[in-house]
Amino acid sequence: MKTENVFQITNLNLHYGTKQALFDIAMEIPKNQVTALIGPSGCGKSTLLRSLNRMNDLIDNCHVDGLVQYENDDIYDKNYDVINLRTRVGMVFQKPNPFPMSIFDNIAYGPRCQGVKDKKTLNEIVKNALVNSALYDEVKDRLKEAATSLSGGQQQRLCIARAIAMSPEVILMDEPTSALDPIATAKIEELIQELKKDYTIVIVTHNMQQAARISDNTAFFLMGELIEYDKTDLIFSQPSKKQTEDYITGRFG
Amino acid sequence: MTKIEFNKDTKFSMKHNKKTDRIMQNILLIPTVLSASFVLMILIFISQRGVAPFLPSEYGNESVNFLRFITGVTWYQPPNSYGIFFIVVNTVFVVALSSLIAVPISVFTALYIAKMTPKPISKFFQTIIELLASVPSIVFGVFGLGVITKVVLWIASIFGLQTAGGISTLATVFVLAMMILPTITLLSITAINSVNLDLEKNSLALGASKMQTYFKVTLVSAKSGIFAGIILGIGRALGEATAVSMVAGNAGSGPSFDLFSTTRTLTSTMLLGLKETTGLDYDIRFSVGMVLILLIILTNLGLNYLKKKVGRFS
Amino acid sequence: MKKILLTLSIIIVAIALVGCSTTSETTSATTQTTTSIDQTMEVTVYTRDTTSGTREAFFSGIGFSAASGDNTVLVDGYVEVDGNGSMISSITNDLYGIGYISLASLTDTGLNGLQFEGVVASKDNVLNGTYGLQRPFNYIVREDWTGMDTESQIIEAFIAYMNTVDGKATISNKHGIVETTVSDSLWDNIKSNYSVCTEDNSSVTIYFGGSTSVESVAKALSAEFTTKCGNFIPEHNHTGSGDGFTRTQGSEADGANKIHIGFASRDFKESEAYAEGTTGLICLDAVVVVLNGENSILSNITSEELRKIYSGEFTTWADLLG
Amino acid sequence: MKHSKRRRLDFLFQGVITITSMIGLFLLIAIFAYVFKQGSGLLSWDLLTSDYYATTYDTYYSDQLGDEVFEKPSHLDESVYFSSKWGIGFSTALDNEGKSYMLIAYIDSNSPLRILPDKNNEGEVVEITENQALLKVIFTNYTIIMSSEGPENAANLFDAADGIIDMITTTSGKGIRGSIITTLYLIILTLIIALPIGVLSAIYLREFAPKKSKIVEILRRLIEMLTGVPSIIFGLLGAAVFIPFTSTFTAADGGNLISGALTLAVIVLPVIITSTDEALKVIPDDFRQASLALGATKTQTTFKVVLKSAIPGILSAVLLSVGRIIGESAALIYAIGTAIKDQIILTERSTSLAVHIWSIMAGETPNFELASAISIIILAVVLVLNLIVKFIANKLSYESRTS
Repeated sequence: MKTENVFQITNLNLHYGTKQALFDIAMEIPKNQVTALIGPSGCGKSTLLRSLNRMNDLIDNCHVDGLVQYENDDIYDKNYDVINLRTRVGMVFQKPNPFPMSIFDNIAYGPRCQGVKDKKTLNEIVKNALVNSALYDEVKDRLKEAATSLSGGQQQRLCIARAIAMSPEVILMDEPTSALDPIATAKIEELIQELKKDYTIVIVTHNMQQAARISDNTAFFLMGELIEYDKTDLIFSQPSKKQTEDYITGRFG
Repeated sequence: MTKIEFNKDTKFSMKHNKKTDRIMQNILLIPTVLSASFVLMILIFISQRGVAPFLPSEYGNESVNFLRFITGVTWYQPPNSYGIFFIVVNTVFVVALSSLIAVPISVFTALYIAKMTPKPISKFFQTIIELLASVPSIVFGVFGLGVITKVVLWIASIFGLQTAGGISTLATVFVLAMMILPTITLLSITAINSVNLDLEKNSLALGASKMQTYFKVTLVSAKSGIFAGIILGIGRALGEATAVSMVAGNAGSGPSFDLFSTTRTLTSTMLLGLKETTGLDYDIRFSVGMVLILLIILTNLGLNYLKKKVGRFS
Repeated sequence: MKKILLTLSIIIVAIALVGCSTTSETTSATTQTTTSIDQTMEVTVYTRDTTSGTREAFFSGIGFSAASGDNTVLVDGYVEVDGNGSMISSITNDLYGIGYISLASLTDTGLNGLQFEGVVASKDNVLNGTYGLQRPFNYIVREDWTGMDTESQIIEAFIAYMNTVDGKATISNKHGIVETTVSDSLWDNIKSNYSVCTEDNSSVTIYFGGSTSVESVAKALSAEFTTKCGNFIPEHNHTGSGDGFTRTQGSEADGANKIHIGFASRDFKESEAYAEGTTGLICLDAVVVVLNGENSILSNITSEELRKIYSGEFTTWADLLG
Repeated sequence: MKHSKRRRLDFLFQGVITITSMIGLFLLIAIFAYVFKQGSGLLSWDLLTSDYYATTYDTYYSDQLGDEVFEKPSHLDESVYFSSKWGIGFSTALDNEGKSYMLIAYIDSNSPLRILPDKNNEGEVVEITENQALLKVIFTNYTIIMSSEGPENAANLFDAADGIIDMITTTSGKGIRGSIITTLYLIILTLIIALPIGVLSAIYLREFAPKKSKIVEILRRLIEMLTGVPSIIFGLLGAAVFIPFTSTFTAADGGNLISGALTLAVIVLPVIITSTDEALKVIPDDFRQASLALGATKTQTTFKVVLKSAIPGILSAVLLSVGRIIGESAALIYAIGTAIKDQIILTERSTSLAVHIWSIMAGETPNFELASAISIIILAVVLVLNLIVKFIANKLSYESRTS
């Protein structure tokens, strides 16, 4: 079966000021699969993730060379609409970061920013997002309460719901479980498995077991270079590169 | 799992999105430029009014001789012998004396609050100082006129000296010292708190006593920050108006260094005898204001230069 | 630690108590002192500012007219105060001070008011001309009333009121020296001549200004006259006799500080060229030389002594007492 | 030996420092003690709600007087002189400036003087009550009694008279209602002007300004310089710019509340900008990123998420500004003037509470009691505001530490 790619990255070089953070990255991200980016701290995996929805724009002296195509469009083209890109490529961050508003308003935030005002539609969107993020039963009676009153795991699922509410095509996850306890982590992982039916997911993780458990493809980064990228089971069972083997067997990192 | 799609592009086209941000950026530039323009406005409009008294085109033969203005040692209304030299000298004298009183007290207080007392007491004292900092000038004025002048009167009577009801240089100095004390103290506390604790520990380990450490290590390391506080305090003292003019008196000539005689500062000159009039006696206050601004700028430059020299080891 | 805390709080309380007691002690210090006067002390000379009518009356009264408009001829270290009230409070606080105030404000001040050339400052002595330091309280109104019809009518009525039995009673109540004659009428008998007073003037503001010495008289008059004349709003801003002219007919007549009626506690000067029929006499007043209430070293003073004090020939109290 | 000397020296220093550090506390207590001692006697609801200028009543009595003889009530002491014919008693009282005047110390409930016709408004009546001052009475026998002639004379003349042509009484006055209203007006106007400008400037500088722009750096510096300008200089700005400005565009003629509010707005601007900026600074970047990642524009992010989180900071700014406005005196003396008013009109002069103090202290005989009473109010408000700000700041720093 031929897989369709949502992202096509070619010759991507990224500098923070004079410091180069990514070297000649080339990879494709297949649709409706979970792609995990692994590697030691500072290897550039988060940087790569953020260059997929151009969150790196926010960093002052970040400079990008090369080509990142989303559905065949160069997202770094100067006429490319970033805002639109971000509505289609959602993101979940390392630390749960619900806005200081109610649960409902948090989820409705994105659609509202897009000009959705109709109460009924919003209700529907919020409910659907909560159901899809497996949070609905827990919060359905307290939608008006502050989002910060939720537990850490719930907050993270809320952030996922918030991303889902935009009905994106891709969801980028930057170590979404690193701030959570094992039970909450398990719930999120379960959720990711559910979500991949409808969404393409790119996840940065520190936790190799997690990558092994949930991802279809895994990319291993070291010092800003893409060392190896393949089906997850292949990476973990018979890595082709020595560094990859060293890393996943825990010899460094 | 259902996916609810909504149209993301109808209302907010790509151009629109970029435009809103750029428009907003430009809109927000307006209040910012406005906020920043007030300093320039002050300089321009006050100079404009302040120069008028010297122009024969404005005041004909009543116009003030500029040279006399800056060198003069009398300040009388008519005949307009407005001379600001002695007022500047008196102002500097009064401010210098008040900082001489306020600085040691402030630094000691800061040391006490930051180092020498347990947390609850230190918090309590810091709050007290903060409250003192927020007491409005006019209240200091009432207190100054009601109490400080009487204290000065009492001091004068001890030494058998004369004073015009306590309204005097000394009263002005006391009131100013009271007013700048909290400013200097609060900044000194910050400065002392930011001194690396390791330095103190090292000093103690070398056998220095706590007091020696505080004076030789802590204060020395914090001197740059303390100096910043002093600069701020002196700035405040120079510009303080209401309370000062209530206790300064209205000396018509000078300079006078007699603590128990009346004095005249730049700010008291601007407020005293203000009769809500237009005309020369009103406009000349703008000239005094110009001199005050100049004095504050010069003092700041001078003190900052000094601060750089003092702080070159830290 | 507890001991330190305890000591601390005791110190604080002690300081606070001492502080409070000194506060209360010192506030009444001036009234408690029974200090005898040390004659080697200098005389602190107080004067009003040069726009003051009291100053004019004082210096011309003692034959030192050069000083009425010029501070440079005065003794070094004189203190200039900018109102009758501040003169009173200054002398009240200064055991060795000498100054001059309006007789109208002497009562209740506790100051030692001196005889001048052996004559007591009193109503009778002023009216019969024996008291030398006297001066007139005058009013001056605008010449140009363009666009101020109601205001001009109210002022006209106000001036008439000042000459009624009612008005004169008020003036003399505020220690203005005024002679009532049989020809004076009651306001009630003449008020029909002033139809403006039957209207509602509560939206009209009448601006009063000029001499601070006349202020208390003017305020008393306006306060009761407003109820008799349609409740106009009297606004007083008294800044000195000079401004009485300047703000009605002089340079500020049309400026932001314009007034409808001004007062002067002296005769108008030649430089104050007023239009005919715009001024008049309200009452007379005496200027009294005052010392601190505790200072009873003198009860009489002569114009020569005053000249010498104000010019700096006498500097100490011993000089003055000879 | 040397050691013990050092210890003694240490102890001495410790003592000196401890004692000097009490000075701040001592001063605060002394200020409070003084203003309370002087002013608390005057502080009353009446002071806050009554006019500064006394209201004057002008009445007469032309009816036939009845034969009733009134008894002097036993609770009145000898200082009250009583007219048994009219049922009214007078005494001498001192006003706030220490001047004596004649007080209506007692009026019988059946006294013919209780309700009198208003002389100048037909059909209306004036109620004569205790605590009014008697200014002047002209009796039908043409005798006149003035307030300075003493209560004994007054009682005698009343007893001798059969009717009254003219009687003028006044309420006590010296209330500060007008100045309280002015202060409130100034607070509201100033905040309306300064708050949007300040908050938007802070937003621009922290969220929108291009980084490393020279011009932005200059703007920032200029705004910082505003903090160091003494308030009297702002007063000059008000007199030189805002008074002419308001005179051109409004009915104002000279200093007025709007020119005052504009001046105050410039004064509190740096307070608002700094405080808002501080609040924006501590908002975690997470919020901004999360919002942007959801496809919100920067504008939406700023106004929907960032600003919301900055509200406590802005609130502190508002409270600090209110404190500053209430305490400000020097600038307002120039920008509005010092005329105490009862009728507050935006385009005219009047005094805030602080300038009210200045007016009564610098103008005529200083009135320490009233000045202290107003000082108590100002101090109370300012100190409470500052404590609230401190509380908010503590809470914020606590929250940012725990989250």
